[in-house]
Amino acid sequence: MIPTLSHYLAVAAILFALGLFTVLTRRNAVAVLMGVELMLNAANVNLVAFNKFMVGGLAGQTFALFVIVLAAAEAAVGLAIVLSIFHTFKTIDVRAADLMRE
Amino acid sequence: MTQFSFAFPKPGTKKLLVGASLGAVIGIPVLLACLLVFVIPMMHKPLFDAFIREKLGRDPASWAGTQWTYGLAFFVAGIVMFTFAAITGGIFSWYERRVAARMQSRIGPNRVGAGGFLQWIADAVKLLFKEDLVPGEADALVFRAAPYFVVAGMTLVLVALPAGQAIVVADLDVGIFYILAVTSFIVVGVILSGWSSNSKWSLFGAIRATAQIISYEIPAGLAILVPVLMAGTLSTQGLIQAQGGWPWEWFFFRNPAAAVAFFILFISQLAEGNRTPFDLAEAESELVAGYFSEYSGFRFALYFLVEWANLWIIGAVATTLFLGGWQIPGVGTQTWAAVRGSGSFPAWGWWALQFVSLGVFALKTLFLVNVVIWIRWTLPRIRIDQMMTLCWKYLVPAGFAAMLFTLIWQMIATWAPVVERITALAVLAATIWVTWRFLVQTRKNVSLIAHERIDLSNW
Amino acid sequence: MRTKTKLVAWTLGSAAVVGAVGVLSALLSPAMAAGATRPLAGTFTLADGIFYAVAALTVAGAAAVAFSRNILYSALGLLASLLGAAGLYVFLSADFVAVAQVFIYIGGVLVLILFAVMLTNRIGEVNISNSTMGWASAAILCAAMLGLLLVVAFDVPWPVRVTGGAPTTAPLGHALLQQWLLPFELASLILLATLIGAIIIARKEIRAD
Amino acid sequence: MNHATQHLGPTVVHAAGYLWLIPLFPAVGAIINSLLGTRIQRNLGKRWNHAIAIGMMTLSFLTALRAFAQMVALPGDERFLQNTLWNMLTAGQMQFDLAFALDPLSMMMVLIITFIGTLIHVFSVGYMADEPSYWRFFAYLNLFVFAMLLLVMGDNFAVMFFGWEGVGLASYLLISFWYTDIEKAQAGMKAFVVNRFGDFGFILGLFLLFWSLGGIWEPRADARSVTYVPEIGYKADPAAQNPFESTGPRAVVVDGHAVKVGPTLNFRELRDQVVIEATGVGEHLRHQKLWGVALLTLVGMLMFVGAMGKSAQLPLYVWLPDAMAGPTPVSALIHAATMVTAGVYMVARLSYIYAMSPTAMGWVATIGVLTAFFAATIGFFQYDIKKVLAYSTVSQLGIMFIGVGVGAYWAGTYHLLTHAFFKATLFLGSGSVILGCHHEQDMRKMGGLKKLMPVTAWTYLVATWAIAGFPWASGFFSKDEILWKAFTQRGMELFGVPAPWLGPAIFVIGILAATGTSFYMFRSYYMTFTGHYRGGAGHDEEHGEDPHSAHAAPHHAPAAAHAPAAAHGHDDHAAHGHAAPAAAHGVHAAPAHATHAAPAHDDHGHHGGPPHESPRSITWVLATLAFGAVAVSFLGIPLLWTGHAPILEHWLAPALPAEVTFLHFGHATEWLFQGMGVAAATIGWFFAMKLFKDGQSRVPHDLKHRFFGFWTVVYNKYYVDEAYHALVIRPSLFLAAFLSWFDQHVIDWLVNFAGWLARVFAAIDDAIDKYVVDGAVNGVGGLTREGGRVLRRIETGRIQTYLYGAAFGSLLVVLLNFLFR
Amino acid sequence: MSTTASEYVGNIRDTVTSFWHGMSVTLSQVLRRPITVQYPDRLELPVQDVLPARYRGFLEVDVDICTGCQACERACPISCISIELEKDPSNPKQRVVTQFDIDEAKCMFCGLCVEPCPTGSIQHTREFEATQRSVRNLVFRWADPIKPFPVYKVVKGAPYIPRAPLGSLVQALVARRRWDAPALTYLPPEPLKAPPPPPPKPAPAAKPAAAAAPAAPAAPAAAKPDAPKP
Repeated sequence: MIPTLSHYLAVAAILFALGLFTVLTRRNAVAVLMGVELMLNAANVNLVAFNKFMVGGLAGQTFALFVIVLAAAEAAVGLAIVLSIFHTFKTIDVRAADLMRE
Repeated sequence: MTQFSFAFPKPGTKKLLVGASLGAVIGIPVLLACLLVFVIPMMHKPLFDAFIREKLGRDPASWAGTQWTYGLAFFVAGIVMFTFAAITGGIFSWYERRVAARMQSRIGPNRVGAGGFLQWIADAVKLLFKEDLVPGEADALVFRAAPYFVVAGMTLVLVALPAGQAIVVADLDVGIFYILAVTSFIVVGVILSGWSSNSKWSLFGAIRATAQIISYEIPAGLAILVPVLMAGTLSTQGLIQAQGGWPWEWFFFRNPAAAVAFFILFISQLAEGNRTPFDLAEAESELVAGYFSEYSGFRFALYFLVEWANLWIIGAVATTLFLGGWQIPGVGTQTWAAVRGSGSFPAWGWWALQFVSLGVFALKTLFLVNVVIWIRWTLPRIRIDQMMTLCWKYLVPAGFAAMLFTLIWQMIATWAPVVERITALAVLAATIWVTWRFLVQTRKNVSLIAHERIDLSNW
Repeated sequence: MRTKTKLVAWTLGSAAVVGAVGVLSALLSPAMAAGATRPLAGTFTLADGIFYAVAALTVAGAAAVAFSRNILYSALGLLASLLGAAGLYVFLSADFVAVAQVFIYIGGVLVLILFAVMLTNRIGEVNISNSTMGWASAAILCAAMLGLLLVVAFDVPWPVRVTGGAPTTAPLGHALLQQWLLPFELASLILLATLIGAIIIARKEIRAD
Repeated sequence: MNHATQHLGPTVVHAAGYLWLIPLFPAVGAIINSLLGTRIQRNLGKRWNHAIAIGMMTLSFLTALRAFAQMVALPGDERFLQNTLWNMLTAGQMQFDLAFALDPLSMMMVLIITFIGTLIHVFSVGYMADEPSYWRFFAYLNLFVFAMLLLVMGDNFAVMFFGWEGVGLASYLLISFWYTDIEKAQAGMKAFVVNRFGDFGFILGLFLLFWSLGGIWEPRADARSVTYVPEIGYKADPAAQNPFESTGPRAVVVDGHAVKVGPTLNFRELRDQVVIEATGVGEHLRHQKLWGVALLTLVGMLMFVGAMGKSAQLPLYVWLPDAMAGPTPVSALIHAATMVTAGVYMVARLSYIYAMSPTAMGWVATIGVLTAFFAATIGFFQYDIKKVLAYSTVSQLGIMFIGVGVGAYWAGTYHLLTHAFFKATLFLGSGSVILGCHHEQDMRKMGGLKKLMPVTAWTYLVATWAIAGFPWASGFFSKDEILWKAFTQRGMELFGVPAPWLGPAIFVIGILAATGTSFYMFRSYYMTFTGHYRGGAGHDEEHGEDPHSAHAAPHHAPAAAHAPAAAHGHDDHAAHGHAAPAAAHGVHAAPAHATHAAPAHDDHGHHGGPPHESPRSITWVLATLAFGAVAVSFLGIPLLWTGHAPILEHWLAPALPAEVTFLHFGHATEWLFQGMGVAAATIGWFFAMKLFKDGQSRVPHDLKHRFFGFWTVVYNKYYVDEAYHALVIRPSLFLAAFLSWFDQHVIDWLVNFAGWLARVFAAIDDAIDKYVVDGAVNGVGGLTREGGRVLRRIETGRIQTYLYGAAFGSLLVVLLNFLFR
Repeated sequence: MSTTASEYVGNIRDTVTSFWHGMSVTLSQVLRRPITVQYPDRLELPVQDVLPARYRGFLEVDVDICTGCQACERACPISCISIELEKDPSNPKQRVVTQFDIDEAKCMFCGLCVEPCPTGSIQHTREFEATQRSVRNLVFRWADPIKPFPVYKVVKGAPYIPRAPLGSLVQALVARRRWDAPALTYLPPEPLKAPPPPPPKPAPAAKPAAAAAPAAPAAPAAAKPDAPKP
């Protein structure tokens, strides 16, 4: 019951699976973004955990930082796109934006 | 013209009430100080271990109860800090009303207790007993949860906020960054409360407040970078230890850019705390009370608690970063070590000196708190576009300039430390001169009205 | 009250999930089975308890994101999950990353998401629908994925070599400005580009009349 | 006449990497003033506008001086500075670099342009002080200088042609500077259109020359010993494997120097291959004929057509008098000193071409002398001071063309130089007078200004002295040299017929023109500066009602209707339909006031006050130019006086490789001819003095009435404008109308018929297309569409679907990895 | 809108100087004596005596000279006056006022009722203190429904109309009622509640008290202590 690497990986796995589930099932684009954030967080937890338990040094933390930064960037652009979609389609249902489909 | 007599307290006031008030006035701060000084340093691992070893007679490494004791101690410390924040906020609320009254030639609260000192307790009691209303169409869960985010944001700051040489709950390695980070809980709380109230006033207030807070985080962060660059650490205690007790050892005076950064930080904190002149989020004339329009009773009290406890945080952060924190003039590291003694548990003189450091810190902080209150009753509320203009066109560029200047300045200071000393003295002299001029001006303003004299009676 | 019971159920469910994972780990992990550094039934420290609490918070938040009907509750769940992740970072002695997580995710991303939620709905509309689709297939896929990951997490004999514990802020700063300078600068460039791009995408189109 | 070219080697080129700066500075000034000029003027004041312009001009002048210093330091026959910036175009054998070159000739031109240009910029400061769009004026002036520098410094025809057209543009812009006045706008347009006629000829000549240099003409039986074979150059270039690799055919001449032969736009290459006999190109060209006409003659004549337009020769001179509508500094700079001499410069630059064609020489010289005489006669009776000067300019340009036409290239060029100085002085002096007289241009309204405007008067007198051809002022030396050379030239031909009488004839007409020049110039001087002031204390009494509107429509009664000497003198010059006085009175009335309102005239009203001296900036410029008009004479003191060749001739020799032979006469004859020149000047002066000094004599008035018909004809400039209208414009319009009719009725019918035919064919084609081609296409399309309909199911455009694929795929990979490890 | 550099610097300078002066002004205020007059325990005279003469306090009706014309009721913009007139059963020619209620809680002290009063019976006084536990108790009842007062007939030719000293009636009225008196139960109506079964009429003399409250349960016991005693 002592937390080891496997525990962190398990938490990350659950996070990832739930994030994946969110992305797969949600119709709301913002919710999809949230799922992506969850998956990114799972990856981050893995990075830091491996850094702590196996690799050592700072590479894992550094990459976690970069991932955080990129997640922020992704969120900014993603939400800008969501707003743009909302302006265009008056909804943010991901199924709505399919003008290119036909 | 009728002659009125002013006497304080009015003859015939109950002696008991006067005594109780005076007791509260003196007792509460002393009690708080004692709590802080005796409880908080125990949070440090060596001191805590020494405590267990010497007072409880157990070996902290092997005793099973150590961690539980430690947990308990943290719980106590949490309660102490929250109580400290609550009581300070309460006293500030009374104090601000008194100052406001005086600035408007009124008297202010003066009924509950001598000088109305117990007013804040009365208000708190009244609010606690009021009905906790949730608007019918509101999102009840979020509506109830939102104040706790705000309170959490305020309280979490206290973890890394120092108040004395050893009076900091946790001297985090990332202290000031942590303070910036947990402040964002307030944003979440504000936006949730505004949205969940299901009221347009609340939502607009929340969005205004959020936009304001996250905008002003940028100049605040830039301004904080200046002392961080000068100290080379993010730790709050490290920042204070990089300064000294005498004014010319403070960051404020050591670097001209730091003085600018101080003002940037101060203004940004006013904005982040939704203090006048940046209280657009709760602009009564437009938005009733902004994001907490729909709150009442206890939850309303929480918002107000946070608002006034923020006063202390504003002052304390600025003091920590720029005004030398708890550093006592003439007392250096050696003195502290000497007073502490060689034992694992510090000698009594050390504890006494903690009081002094707490006093010094409180003095500086209270000065800034006074300034904040003073500003509130001096300046009118600004428009939202002016607020944004101030942030993005003035503070952010100035913050960048200050940061870049500091980078160069640190090189100069490393190369010739005397430059820094000379600058510090010059800036100090300038500050004193400005203060003197200000006092002269104030004296002139007082005597501008005929027959008016400085009169501090009836406080 | 319905919300209250739901909340309690949620909390208990998350704790159950985390506990189950813990038990699973005890059964599955070869390292554990081999009797590693600390005995399996050793002292359950306060820190361990806090870890499980934090893990439960993370999982509960993630579950809220995944299953909540109201998107704002999803956002709240995301907040909890991110906060829990920050707690995990603290446990992994990555305090700077933890604070950065709080600062950027909660102070930035989450606020952005809340803004987006509010801007893409009518003002004052409390009950924001958050409908789902393809529930069953997604559940199967995610369960498979979760199972696979859990098996990998517990079945692989990770060569554990615990490091860290020292403050990482200053070394991280040095690493960022020496070893990782180019990625650091690139990240800053990406942020700048993102900023401009986001502004351009999000603002209302200005028609050239 | 034997046109033996000199035995010259290839041009030795010295690099001068800064040459591009000389035109750059004015260009920068023009750009700054045109883009930011309004803001500068509004925010910083006009001071900065002219400061920029003048500063740029000064920098340009200093750079030119630097080039001059470098050039002087070189040996005499190596004085050629070159600066290639980059290649702009290569097409076949035509290579077109953006390159600048300076040889002594263009060096002289550059110095004139930048020096006089700078002075005129300074003059404009005072003259244009009240102009609202001050910045525009200086931007145009700088633009002009830039274009002019391109013209003279261009290393090849293309750059030169840029400059050629650029000065046309600048001239157009500046003539119609006050474009709100329709007359002025029309004057600018006229200049532009007339110049296009010339440019058409010029560019035809250029094409012809380019074409003639090509290796199209193989040696033919009838041509004698044509040695030009392009393959020689190719074979002489050992590095080249095929004709495309070599930059062009080359012919080896002395000392292993290879000279490019064949079509070129580059002056240097053209000169080398034409001048150096070893290449054989000169021989080839001389015997080349096109449609039975000597090709070089055609080239020379066509190019001279361009010069006629640009330099205002008969019959294309008509735009120049109208160009006086522009501001006076413009008249001085563009229409006297620089642009109009571009034609002269061009002929001098291509002297080696002209020297090979006696017919072209005769053509140039004849046109020149006719213009000189013709314009001089018109100048006799003009009353508008600027008109007098305009016709004088036309006349002097004619004299220059006599010089370059008869082969005395240096003399023509020297006259160009001297004329630049004294004519600039005269124009600026007239500008000063106009300014002083409150925008009065009619000389009958002047008089006695000598006392009021002493500096102007003296400088004007000096310049008059110079133009009239009195010794020790520059005009004398140049004009006499030209006429002497004309007299001694017997080799010219007229339309292929040798005409040895042409030289003396030109001399005779030229000396008459010189007499006339002296006469009308002194007439203008005496009318303007002597006697008593006839303008009154202003001319409110004339313009009292509304001077602007009165002159905006200057079509009053014709001059013949009443005595022109009557009080209302304006009718006279208004009647001939030119716009200059209207310009000066009407639109331009306001600008000049602040300038001359200096200290003493604070209170004078719209037109009030007596004439007064112009401000310092104007008088200094006048003095400088007048000094120059005298001083440049030392450059051309003839051989006869000093025993050695004139300095300028020596200086220009390398740039003028053509060798033209002249007859030799004894010294006595030369002295005699110089005496004749002085006598001509003296006669002109004498009559002018007698008739016009102090405005006392009644003789001009009587003579006018005696020969009133003649006077009217001459006064109306021989009705040339009207003739143009009848001969050119009306036929053009008629032709246009006819062509329009033809277009509508004949061509349209043809087109419609063709369209009908096409429709018929299209219908047939359509049937084929529809049933044969489309069937195949539709079959393919249908197949694709059906395939796409099946396949697009997997392309939902939804992120979730793809994520399913990705997740299932990764799961599969990991599972497979587990199974088969 | 672009800002030039000088404007930019000027803005900063203006901010600093205005801060300087503003802070100085407010600080000087702190250093002065407050001008607020504390009421009531710091006053030497009764506050009514220092109020201005035309202060509009509670309305007072001198029933002795009330003509029962109801002009004041009509004039009241918010209908806080309600007057009921009946014929005296004993003297059919005499009309009596059975109810003259003024709801001082609603009154906005505009003074419009004072203007039309033909005799000056209704007047604003300088009284303003009538702290009551219930807002309902701020209904001042000038007519006793049990003992209605007859309307006043103006005596023709009388030089003046005798009136009780201004304020004395209100003071008496206020002094008669304790601050913690039980609330009147029949004012105001509670509209949302379903009307309870109509209670038995309390007393034959007790007329329905307020025009607007017919359905309120009127407990006689509660109403009793309130009834103004003449």
